[in-house]
Amino acid sequence: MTTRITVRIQADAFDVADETDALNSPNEDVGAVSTFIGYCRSEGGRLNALELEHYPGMAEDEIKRVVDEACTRWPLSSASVIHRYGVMKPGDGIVFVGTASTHRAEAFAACEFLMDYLKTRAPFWKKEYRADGNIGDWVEAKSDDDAAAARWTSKT
Amino acid sequence: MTTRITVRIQADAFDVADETDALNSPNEDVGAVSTFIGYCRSEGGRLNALELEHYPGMAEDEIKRVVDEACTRWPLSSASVIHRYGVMKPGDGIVFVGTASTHRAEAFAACEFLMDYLKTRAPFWKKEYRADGNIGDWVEAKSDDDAAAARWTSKT
Amino acid sequence: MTEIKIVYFAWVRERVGVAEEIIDVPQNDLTVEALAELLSQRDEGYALAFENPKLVRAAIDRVHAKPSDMIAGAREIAFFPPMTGG
Amino acid sequence: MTEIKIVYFAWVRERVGVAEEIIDVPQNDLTVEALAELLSQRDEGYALAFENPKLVRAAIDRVHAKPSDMIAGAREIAFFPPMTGG
Repeated sequence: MTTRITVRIQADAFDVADETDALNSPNEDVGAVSTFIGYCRSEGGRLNALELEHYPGMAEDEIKRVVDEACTRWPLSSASVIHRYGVMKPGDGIVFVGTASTHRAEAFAACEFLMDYLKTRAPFWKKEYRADGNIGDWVEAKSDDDAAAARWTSKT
Repeated sequence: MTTRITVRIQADAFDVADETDALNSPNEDVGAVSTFIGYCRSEGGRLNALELEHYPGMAEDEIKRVVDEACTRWPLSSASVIHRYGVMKPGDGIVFVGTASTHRAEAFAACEFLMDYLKTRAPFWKKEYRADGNIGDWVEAKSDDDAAAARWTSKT
Repeated sequence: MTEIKIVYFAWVRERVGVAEEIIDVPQNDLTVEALAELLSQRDEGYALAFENPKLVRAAIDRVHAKPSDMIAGAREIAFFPPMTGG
Repeated sequence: MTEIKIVYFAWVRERVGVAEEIIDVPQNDLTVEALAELLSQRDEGYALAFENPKLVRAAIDRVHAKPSDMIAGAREIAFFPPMTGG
Protein backbone atom coordinates (compact mmCIF):
# COMPACT_ATOMS: atom_id res chain seq x y z
CA MET A 1 0.00 0.00 0.00
CA THR A 2 1.25 3.46 -0.88
CA THR A 3 1.05 5.70 2.14
CA ARG A 4 0.75 9.44 1.77
CA ILE A 5 3.30 10.70 4.26
CA THR A 6 3.46 14.20 5.73
CA VAL A 7 6.36 15.14 8.01
CA ARG A 8 6.87 18.76 8.97
CA ILE A 9 9.08 20.47 11.54
CA GLN A 10 7.88 24.00 12.04
CA ALA A 11 7.77 26.95 14.43
CA ASP A 12 4.20 27.87 13.49
CA ALA A 13 1.08 26.44 15.10
CA PHE A 14 -0.71 23.68 13.20
CA ASP A 15 -4.40 23.59 12.30
CA VAL A 16 -5.98 20.43 13.70
CA ALA A 17 -8.94 20.50 11.31
CA ASP A 18 -6.78 20.91 8.21
CA GLU A 19 -4.38 18.19 9.28
CA THR A 20 -7.19 15.79 10.17
CA ASP A 21 -9.03 16.47 6.90
CA ALA A 22 -5.86 15.84 4.94
CA LEU A 23 -5.66 12.35 6.42
CA ASN A 24 -9.05 11.40 5.03
CA SER A 25 -9.33 12.99 1.62
CA PRO A 26 -9.47 12.02 -1.14
CA ASN A 27 -9.62 8.34 -0.31
CA GLU A 28 -13.16 7.05 0.07
CA ASP A 29 -11.93 3.83 1.61
CA VAL A 30 -10.47 5.41 4.72
CA GLY A 31 -12.68 4.12 7.48
CA ALA A 32 -10.61 5.15 10.44
CA VAL A 33 -8.52 8.15 11.42
CA SER A 34 -6.67 8.25 14.72
CA THR A 35 -5.03 11.48 15.81
CA PHE A 36 -2.98 12.53 18.78
CA ILE A 37 -2.13 16.05 19.87
CA GLY A 38 0.45 16.72 22.55
CA TYR A 39 0.06 20.06 24.32
CA CYS A 40 2.27 22.24 26.49
CA ARG A 41 1.15 21.88 30.12
CA SER A 42 1.46 24.40 32.93
CA GLU A 43 2.20 21.56 35.40
CA GLY A 44 -0.32 22.93 37.84
CA GLY A 45 0.73 26.54 37.30
CA ARG A 46 4.44 25.90 37.82
CA LEU A 47 5.38 26.73 34.22
CA ASN A 48 4.92 29.78 32.03
CA ALA A 49 6.31 28.18 28.90
CA LEU A 50 8.37 25.40 27.39
CA GLU A 51 11.09 26.00 24.84
CA LEU A 52 11.67 23.22 22.37
CA GLU A 53 15.14 22.94 20.89
CA HIS A 54 15.67 20.59 17.96
CA TYR A 55 18.40 19.28 15.70
CA PRO A 56 17.37 20.84 12.39
CA GLY A 57 19.34 18.56 10.15
CA MET A 58 18.20 15.36 11.81
CA ALA A 59 14.69 15.86 13.18
CA GLU A 60 12.83 15.52 9.89
CA ASP A 61 14.97 12.59 8.70
CA GLU A 62 14.54 10.69 11.95
CA ILE A 63 10.78 11.21 12.03
CA LYS A 64 10.57 10.02 8.42
CA ARG A 65 12.44 6.86 9.44
CA VAL A 66 9.93 6.30 12.26
CA VAL A 67 7.00 6.83 9.88
CA ASP A 68 8.54 4.41 7.36
CA GLU A 69 8.81 1.84 10.13
CA ALA A 70 5.11 2.32 10.96
CA CYS A 71 4.24 1.82 7.29
CA THR A 72 5.99 -1.55 7.23
CA ARG A 73 3.91 -2.66 10.22
CA TRP A 74 0.38 -1.45 9.35
CA PRO A 75 -1.52 -0.80 6.10
CA LEU A 76 -1.85 2.98 6.29
CA SER A 77 -3.32 5.18 3.58
CA SER A 78 -1.93 8.31 5.27
CA ALA A 79 0.41 9.15 8.12
CA SER A 80 1.23 12.65 9.35
CA VAL A 81 3.63 13.95 11.96
CA ILE A 82 3.97 17.68 12.62
CA HIS A 83 6.35 18.70 15.37
CA ARG A 84 6.88 22.28 16.46
CA TYR A 85 9.96 23.95 17.93
CA GLY A 86 10.40 27.24 19.77
CA VAL A 87 8.56 28.67 22.77
CA MET A 88 5.17 27.15 23.66
CA LYS A 89 2.65 28.44 26.18
CA PRO A 90 0.44 26.12 28.22
CA GLY A 91 -2.38 24.96 25.98
CA ASP A 92 -0.34 25.28 22.76
CA GLY A 93 -0.15 22.18 20.59
CA ILE A 94 3.40 20.81 20.31
CA VAL A 95 2.94 17.72 18.20
CA PHE A 96 0.26 16.36 15.89
CA VAL A 97 0.28 12.72 14.83
CA GLY A 98 -2.40 11.23 12.62
CA THR A 99 -2.92 7.94 10.84
CA ALA A 100 -5.57 6.73 8.42
CA SER A 101 -6.43 3.15 7.60
CA THR A 102 -9.37 1.05 6.50
CA HIS A 103 -10.01 -0.24 10.01
CA ARG A 104 -9.62 1.26 13.45
CA ALA A 105 -7.24 -1.19 15.13
CA GLU A 106 -4.49 -0.41 12.61
CA ALA A 107 -5.04 3.36 12.83
CA PHE A 108 -4.90 3.33 16.64
CA ALA A 109 -1.85 1.06 16.83
CA ALA A 110 0.13 3.05 14.27
CA CYS A 111 -0.70 6.38 15.94
CA GLU A 112 0.38 5.16 19.36
CA PHE A 113 3.53 3.57 17.88
CA LEU A 114 4.47 6.88 16.22
CA MET A 115 4.06 8.80 19.48
CA ASP A 116 6.04 6.26 21.49
CA TYR A 117 8.89 6.36 18.97
CA LEU A 118 8.86 10.14 18.60
CA LYS A 119 9.25 10.49 22.35
CA THR A 120 12.43 8.44 22.41
CA ARG A 121 13.94 8.99 18.94
CA ALA A 122 13.04 12.46 17.63
CA PRO A 123 15.85 14.93 18.44
CA PHE A 124 13.88 17.50 20.44
CA TRP A 125 14.53 18.77 23.96
CA LYS A 126 12.26 20.74 26.25
CA LYS A 127 13.42 23.49 28.57
CA GLU A 128 11.18 24.86 31.32
CA TYR A 129 10.37 28.52 31.84
CA ARG A 130 9.04 28.74 35.34
CA ALA A 131 6.13 30.86 36.53
CA ASP A 132 8.45 32.40 39.17
CA GLY A 133 10.40 34.05 36.35
CA ASN A 134 13.42 31.77 36.39
CA ILE A 135 14.61 29.65 33.57
CA GLY A 136 14.29 26.17 34.93
CA ASP A 137 15.78 22.86 34.01
CA TRP A 138 15.75 20.80 30.90
CA VAL A 139 12.96 18.26 31.12
CA GLU A 140 14.37 14.85 31.94
CA ALA A 141 13.60 11.88 29.75
CA LYS A 142 11.23 9.44 31.39
CA SER A 143 11.97 5.76 31.68
CA ASP A 144 8.24 5.30 31.01
CA ASP A 145 8.87 6.54 27.50
CA ASP A 146 11.63 4.02 26.88
CA ALA A 147 9.36 1.29 28.19
CA ALA A 148 6.52 2.47 25.94
CA ALA A 149 8.76 2.40 22.88
CA ALA A 150 10.23 -0.98 23.83
CA ARG A 151 6.77 -2.58 23.79
CA TRP A 152 6.79 -2.47 20.00
CA THR A 153 10.00 -4.41 19.56
CA SER A 154 8.52 -7.61 20.91
CA LYS A 155 5.47 -7.40 18.65
CA THR A 156 4.65 -8.12 15.00
CA MET B 1 -11.14 13.77 38.79
CA THR B 2 -14.14 15.53 37.31
CA THR B 3 -14.43 14.71 33.65
CA ARG B 4 -16.17 17.07 31.26
CA ILE B 5 -18.37 14.70 29.26
CA THR B 6 -19.95 15.43 25.90
CA VAL B 7 -22.30 12.88 24.33
CA ARG B 8 -24.37 13.85 21.31
CA ILE B 9 -26.46 11.84 18.86
CA GLN B 10 -27.15 13.95 15.81
CA ALA B 11 -28.03 13.91 12.11
CA ASP B 12 -25.74 16.85 11.31
CA ALA B 13 -22.06 16.60 10.47
CA PHE B 14 -19.60 17.37 13.27
CA ASP B 15 -16.70 19.81 13.11
CA VAL B 16 -13.46 18.02 13.94
CA ALA B 17 -11.60 21.20 14.87
CA ASP B 18 -14.32 22.45 17.22
CA GLU B 19 -14.67 19.08 18.89
CA THR B 20 -10.91 18.66 19.28
CA ASP B 21 -10.47 22.19 20.65
CA ALA B 22 -13.24 21.58 23.17
CA LEU B 23 -11.28 18.64 24.58
CA ASN B 24 -8.29 20.83 25.39
CA SER B 25 -9.66 24.14 26.61
CA PRO B 26 -9.70 25.58 29.13
CA ASN B 27 -7.48 23.19 31.03
CA GLU B 28 -3.80 24.07 30.85
CA ASP B 29 -2.83 20.73 32.29
CA VAL B 30 -4.15 18.68 29.40
CA GLY B 31 -1.03 17.23 27.87
CA ALA B 32 -2.59 14.67 25.59
CA VAL B 33 -5.63 14.50 23.35
CA SER B 34 -6.45 11.35 21.43
CA THR B 35 -9.21 11.43 18.84
CA PHE B 36 -10.75 8.90 16.53
CA ILE B 37 -13.00 9.55 13.56
CA GLY B 38 -14.87 6.75 11.83
CA TYR B 39 -15.83 7.48 8.23
CA CYS B 40 -18.27 5.99 5.76
CA ARG B 41 -16.33 3.88 3.23
CA SER B 42 -17.21 3.11 -0.39
CA GLU B 43 -15.81 -0.43 0.03
CA GLY B 44 -13.85 -0.11 -3.18
CA GLY B 45 -16.68 1.61 -5.04
CA ARG B 46 -19.31 -0.97 -4.10
CA LEU B 47 -21.34 1.45 -1.95
CA ASN B 48 -23.02 4.77 -2.64
CA ALA B 49 -24.06 5.37 0.94
CA LEU B 50 -24.72 3.90 4.36
CA GLU B 51 -27.86 4.59 6.33
CA LEU B 52 -27.51 4.54 10.09
CA GLU B 53 -30.58 3.64 12.08
CA HIS B 54 -30.49 4.14 15.84
CA TYR B 55 -32.61 3.61 18.94
CA PRO B 56 -33.32 7.23 19.91
CA GLY B 57 -34.31 6.56 23.48
CA MET B 58 -31.36 4.33 24.27
CA ALA B 59 -28.39 5.46 22.16
CA GLU B 60 -27.43 8.48 24.26
CA ASP B 61 -27.99 6.68 27.57
CA GLU B 62 -25.92 3.68 26.54
CA ILE B 63 -23.05 5.82 25.26
CA LYS B 64 -23.09 7.78 28.52
CA ARG B 65 -22.78 4.50 30.41
CA VAL B 66 -19.78 3.55 28.28
CA VAL B 67 -18.16 6.96 28.88
CA ASP B 68 -18.79 6.64 32.62
CA GLU B 69 -17.07 3.27 32.55
CA ALA B 70 -14.05 4.83 30.79
CA CYS B 71 -13.93 7.54 33.47
CA THR B 72 -13.67 4.94 36.23
CA ARG B 73 -10.69 3.37 34.46
CA TRP B 74 -8.61 6.38 33.41
CA PRO B 75 -8.09 9.91 34.77
CA LEU B 76 -9.70 11.93 31.96
CA SER B 77 -10.23 15.67 32.00
CA SER B 78 -12.58 15.44 29.01
CA ALA B 79 -14.30 12.73 27.00
CA SER B 80 -16.48 13.28 23.94
CA VAL B 81 -18.53 10.96 21.79
CA ILE B 82 -20.56 12.26 18.86
CA HIS B 83 -22.42 9.69 16.81
CA ARG B 84 -24.44 10.53 13.72
CA TYR B 85 -27.49 8.83 12.26
CA GLY B 86 -29.11 9.05 8.83
CA VAL B 87 -27.62 8.67 5.35
CA MET B 88 -23.84 9.00 5.01
CA LYS B 89 -21.82 9.23 1.80
CA PRO B 90 -18.33 7.75 1.47
CA GLY B 91 -15.92 10.13 3.18
CA ASP B 92 -18.51 11.45 5.65
CA GLY B 93 -17.61 11.24 9.32
CA ILE B 94 -19.92 8.91 11.26
CA VAL B 95 -18.44 8.98 14.74
CA PHE B 96 -16.06 11.23 16.65
CA VAL B 97 -14.46 10.05 19.88
CA GLY B 98 -12.00 12.17 21.82
CA THR B 99 -10.29 11.93 25.18
CA ALA B 100 -8.04 14.31 27.07
CA SER B 101 -5.68 13.46 29.89
CA THR B 102 -2.43 14.62 31.40
CA HIS B 103 -0.44 11.87 29.72
CA ARG B 104 -0.74 10.10 26.41
CA ALA B 105 -1.08 6.45 27.46
CA GLU B 106 -4.34 7.18 29.32
CA ALA B 107 -5.76 9.28 26.46
CA PHE B 108 -4.99 6.58 23.88
CA ALA B 109 -6.31 3.70 25.99
CA ALA B 110 -9.55 5.48 26.86
CA CYS B 111 -10.17 6.50 23.25
CA GLU B 112 -9.67 2.96 21.96
CA PHE B 113 -11.81 1.54 24.78
CA LEU B 114 -14.65 3.92 23.88
CA MET B 115 -14.53 2.91 20.22
CA ASP B 116 -14.42 -0.81 21.03
CA TYR B 117 -17.42 -0.48 23.34
CA LEU B 118 -19.40 1.74 21.00
CA LYS B 119 -19.04 -0.84 18.26
CA THR B 120 -20.61 -3.58 20.36
CA ARG B 121 -22.95 -1.69 22.72
CA ALA B 122 -24.27 1.49 21.06
CA PRO B 123 -27.66 0.78 19.44
CA PHE B 124 -26.88 1.75 15.84
CA TRP B 125 -27.24 -0.34 12.70
CA LYS B 126 -25.83 0.27 9.23
CA LYS B 127 -27.66 -0.48 6.00
CA GLU B 128 -25.86 -0.51 2.66
CA TYR B 129 -26.95 1.46 -0.42
CA ARG B 130 -25.14 -0.14 -3.30
CA ALA B 131 -23.54 1.63 -6.22
CA ASP B 132 -25.62 -0.56 -8.60
CA GLY B 133 -28.73 1.23 -7.35
CA ASN B 134 -30.06 -1.53 -5.12
CA ILE B 135 -30.61 -1.30 -1.42
CA GLY B 136 -28.28 -3.87 -0.03
CA ASP B 137 -28.04 -5.74 3.21
CA TRP B 138 -27.69 -4.65 6.76
CA VAL B 139 -24.03 -4.69 7.73
CA GLU B 140 -23.28 -7.75 9.84
CA ALA B 141 -21.64 -7.41 13.21
CA LYS B 142 -18.06 -8.59 13.22
CA SER B 143 -16.73 -11.10 15.70
CA ASP B 144 -13.56 -8.97 15.63
CA ASP B 145 -15.52 -6.23 17.34
CA ASP B 146 -16.68 -8.51 20.13
CA ALA B 147 -13.10 -9.68 20.58
CA ALA B 148 -11.86 -6.08 20.66
CA ALA B 149 -14.39 -5.14 23.34
CA ALA B 150 -13.66 -8.31 25.33
CA ARG B 151 -9.98 -7.35 25.66
CA TRP B 152 -10.92 -4.72 28.22
CA THR B 153 -12.70 -7.07 30.58
CA SER B 154 -9.53 -8.92 31.50
CA LYS B 155 -7.63 -5.71 32.26
CA THR B 156 -7.43 -3.17 35.11
CA MET C 1 -52.97 -9.64 30.75
CA THR C 2 -50.45 -6.78 30.81
CA GLU C 3 -49.84 -4.14 28.14
CA ILE C 4 -46.28 -3.64 27.04
CA LYS C 5 -44.60 -1.58 24.34
CA ILE C 6 -42.30 -3.42 21.96
CA VAL C 7 -39.91 -1.64 19.58
CA TYR C 8 -37.93 -3.20 16.73
CA PHE C 9 -34.89 -2.04 14.81
CA ALA C 10 -33.01 -2.78 11.58
CA TRP C 11 -33.82 -6.13 9.95
CA VAL C 12 -35.82 -7.28 12.94
CA ARG C 13 -38.10 -4.29 12.29
CA GLU C 14 -38.22 -5.02 8.56
CA ARG C 15 -39.17 -8.66 9.08
CA VAL C 16 -41.76 -7.96 11.77
CA GLY C 17 -43.22 -5.22 9.61
CA VAL C 18 -43.73 -2.58 12.32
CA ALA C 19 -41.40 -0.23 14.18
CA GLU C 20 -43.33 -0.41 17.44
CA GLU C 21 -46.51 -1.81 18.88
CA ILE C 22 -48.30 -2.29 22.14
CA ILE C 23 -49.21 -5.86 22.88
CA ASP C 24 -50.89 -7.78 25.65
CA VAL C 25 -48.74 -10.36 27.29
CA PRO C 26 -50.37 -13.10 29.37
CA GLN C 27 -48.26 -12.53 32.43
CA ASN C 28 -45.70 -10.09 33.73
CA ASP C 29 -43.03 -12.58 34.83
CA LEU C 30 -41.91 -13.62 31.38
CA THR C 31 -38.27 -13.74 30.42
CA VAL C 32 -36.99 -11.89 27.34
CA GLU C 33 -36.50 -15.29 25.73
CA ALA C 34 -40.07 -16.37 26.45
CA LEU C 35 -41.43 -13.09 25.06
CA ALA C 36 -39.45 -13.59 21.86
CA GLU C 37 -40.86 -17.12 21.58
CA LEU C 38 -44.40 -15.80 22.04
CA LEU C 39 -43.86 -13.12 19.39
CA SER C 40 -42.36 -15.58 16.91
CA GLN C 41 -45.67 -17.46 16.86
CA ARG C 42 -47.65 -14.46 15.66
CA ASP C 43 -47.01 -14.82 11.91
CA GLU C 44 -44.39 -15.66 9.32
CA GLY C 45 -42.70 -12.26 9.55
CA TYR C 46 -42.23 -12.58 13.29
CA ALA C 47 -41.13 -16.19 12.88
CA LEU C 48 -38.47 -15.07 10.40
CA ALA C 49 -37.33 -12.21 12.65
CA PHE C 50 -36.77 -14.54 15.58
CA GLU C 51 -35.71 -17.68 13.69
CA ASN C 52 -32.14 -17.47 14.98
CA PRO C 53 -32.38 -16.34 18.59
CA LYS C 54 -28.59 -15.84 18.76
CA LEU C 55 -28.88 -13.00 16.25
CA VAL C 56 -31.53 -11.07 18.15
CA ARG C 57 -30.53 -8.81 21.03
CA ALA C 58 -32.89 -7.19 23.48
CA ALA C 59 -33.11 -4.18 25.78
CA ILE C 60 -35.45 -3.69 28.73
CA ASP C 61 -36.35 -0.05 29.31
CA ARG C 62 -33.39 1.00 27.14
CA VAL C 63 -30.75 -1.08 28.92
CA HIS C 64 -29.15 -4.16 27.31
CA ALA C 65 -30.76 -7.36 28.57
CA LYS C 66 -29.92 -11.07 28.57
CA PRO C 67 -32.37 -13.72 27.27
CA SER C 68 -32.94 -14.90 30.84
CA ASP C 69 -33.81 -11.42 32.21
CA MET C 70 -37.36 -10.95 33.49
CA ILE C 71 -39.52 -8.30 31.86
CA ALA C 72 -41.56 -7.78 35.02
CA GLY C 73 -42.46 -4.12 35.44
CA ALA C 74 -40.86 -3.05 32.18
CA ARG C 75 -42.47 -0.36 30.03
CA GLU C 76 -40.53 -0.87 26.80
CA ILE C 77 -38.84 -3.94 25.36
CA ALA C 78 -36.64 -3.63 22.26
CA PHE C 79 -35.48 -6.33 19.85
CA PHE C 80 -32.69 -5.71 17.35
CA PRO C 81 -29.73 -7.34 15.56
CA PRO C 82 -26.16 -7.18 16.90
CA MET C 83 -25.10 -3.54 16.74
CA THR C 84 -22.95 -2.15 13.92
CA GLY C 85 -22.42 1.47 14.89
CA GLY C 86 -19.18 3.31 15.38
CA MET D 1 44.75 14.63 11.96
CA THR D 2 41.23 14.78 10.55
CA GLU D 3 38.77 17.67 10.69
CA ILE D 4 35.29 16.86 11.95
CA LYS D 5 32.24 18.95 12.78
CA ILE D 6 30.71 18.46 16.21
CA VAL D 7 27.27 19.80 17.18
CA TYR D 8 25.78 19.94 20.67
CA PHE D 9 22.20 20.31 21.90
CA ALA D 10 20.28 21.20 25.07
CA TRP D 11 22.28 20.98 28.30
CA VAL D 12 25.23 19.34 26.56
CA ARG D 13 25.44 22.50 24.43
CA GLU D 14 25.08 24.76 27.47
CA ARG D 15 27.84 22.96 29.41
CA VAL D 16 30.24 22.80 26.47
CA GLY D 17 29.55 26.46 25.74
CA VAL D 18 29.27 26.23 21.95
CA ALA D 19 26.55 24.98 19.59
CA GLU D 20 29.02 23.65 17.03
CA GLU D 21 32.69 23.54 16.26
CA ILE D 22 35.17 21.96 13.94
CA ILE D 23 37.92 20.06 15.67
CA ASP D 24 40.93 18.02 14.67
CA VAL D 25 40.84 14.45 15.83
CA PRO D 26 44.06 12.46 15.91
CA GLN D 27 42.72 9.57 13.88
CA ASN D 28 39.66 8.62 11.88
CA ASP D 29 38.96 5.23 13.44
CA LEU D 30 37.73 6.50 16.78
CA THR D 31 34.53 5.24 18.36
CA VAL D 32 31.82 7.66 19.51
CA GLU D 33 32.79 6.75 23.06
CA ALA D 34 36.47 7.50 22.49
CA LEU D 35 35.61 10.85 20.88
CA ALA D 36 33.48 11.78 23.92
CA GLU D 37 36.38 10.83 26.18
CA LEU D 38 38.76 13.01 24.15
CA LEU D 39 36.36 15.95 24.28
CA SER D 40 35.78 15.61 28.01
CA GLN D 41 39.49 16.35 28.57
CA ARG D 42 39.34 19.74 26.89
CA ASP D 43 38.14 21.80 29.86
CA GLU D 44 35.78 21.82 32.84
CA GLY D 45 32.70 22.56 30.73
CA TYR D 46 33.34 19.59 28.49
CA ALA D 47 34.16 17.44 31.49
CA LEU D 48 30.82 18.37 33.05
CA ALA D 49 28.92 17.73 29.80
CA PHE D 50 30.32 14.23 29.51
CA GLU D 51 30.59 13.34 33.21
CA ASN D 52 27.82 10.77 32.99
CA PRO D 53 28.27 8.99 29.66
CA LYS D 54 24.92 7.22 30.08
CA LEU D 55 23.14 10.57 29.80
CA VAL D 56 24.80 11.62 26.57
CA ARG D 57 23.48 10.31 23.26
CA ALA D 58 25.17 10.67 19.89
CA ALA D 59 24.35 10.77 16.21
CA ILE D 60 26.71 10.19 13.29
CA ASP D 61 25.73 12.14 10.18
CA ARG D 62 22.25 12.67 11.63
CA VAL D 63 21.54 9.03 12.46
CA HIS D 64 21.40 7.73 16.03
CA ALA D 65 24.65 6.00 16.99
CA LYS D 66 25.82 3.64 19.71
CA PRO D 67 28.91 4.41 21.87
CA SER D 68 30.81 1.63 20.08
CA ASP D 69 30.07 2.94 16.56
CA MET D 70 33.08 4.13 14.53
CA ILE D 71 33.13 7.72 13.35
CA ALA D 72 35.29 6.87 10.34
CA GLY D 73 34.27 8.94 7.33
CA ALA D 74 31.66 10.92 9.24
CA ARG D 75 31.16 14.61 8.49
CA GLU D 76 29.04 15.57 11.52
CA ILE D 77 28.89 14.10 15.02
CA ALA D 78 26.19 15.27 17.44
CA PHE D 79 26.05 14.94 21.23
CA PHE D 80 22.83 15.55 23.17
CA PRO D 81 20.82 14.41 26.20
CA PRO D 82 18.07 11.77 25.99
CA MET D 83 15.30 13.23 23.85
CA THR D 84 12.18 14.79 25.34
CA GLY D 85 10.11 15.75 22.31
CA GLY D 86 6.60 14.71 21.48
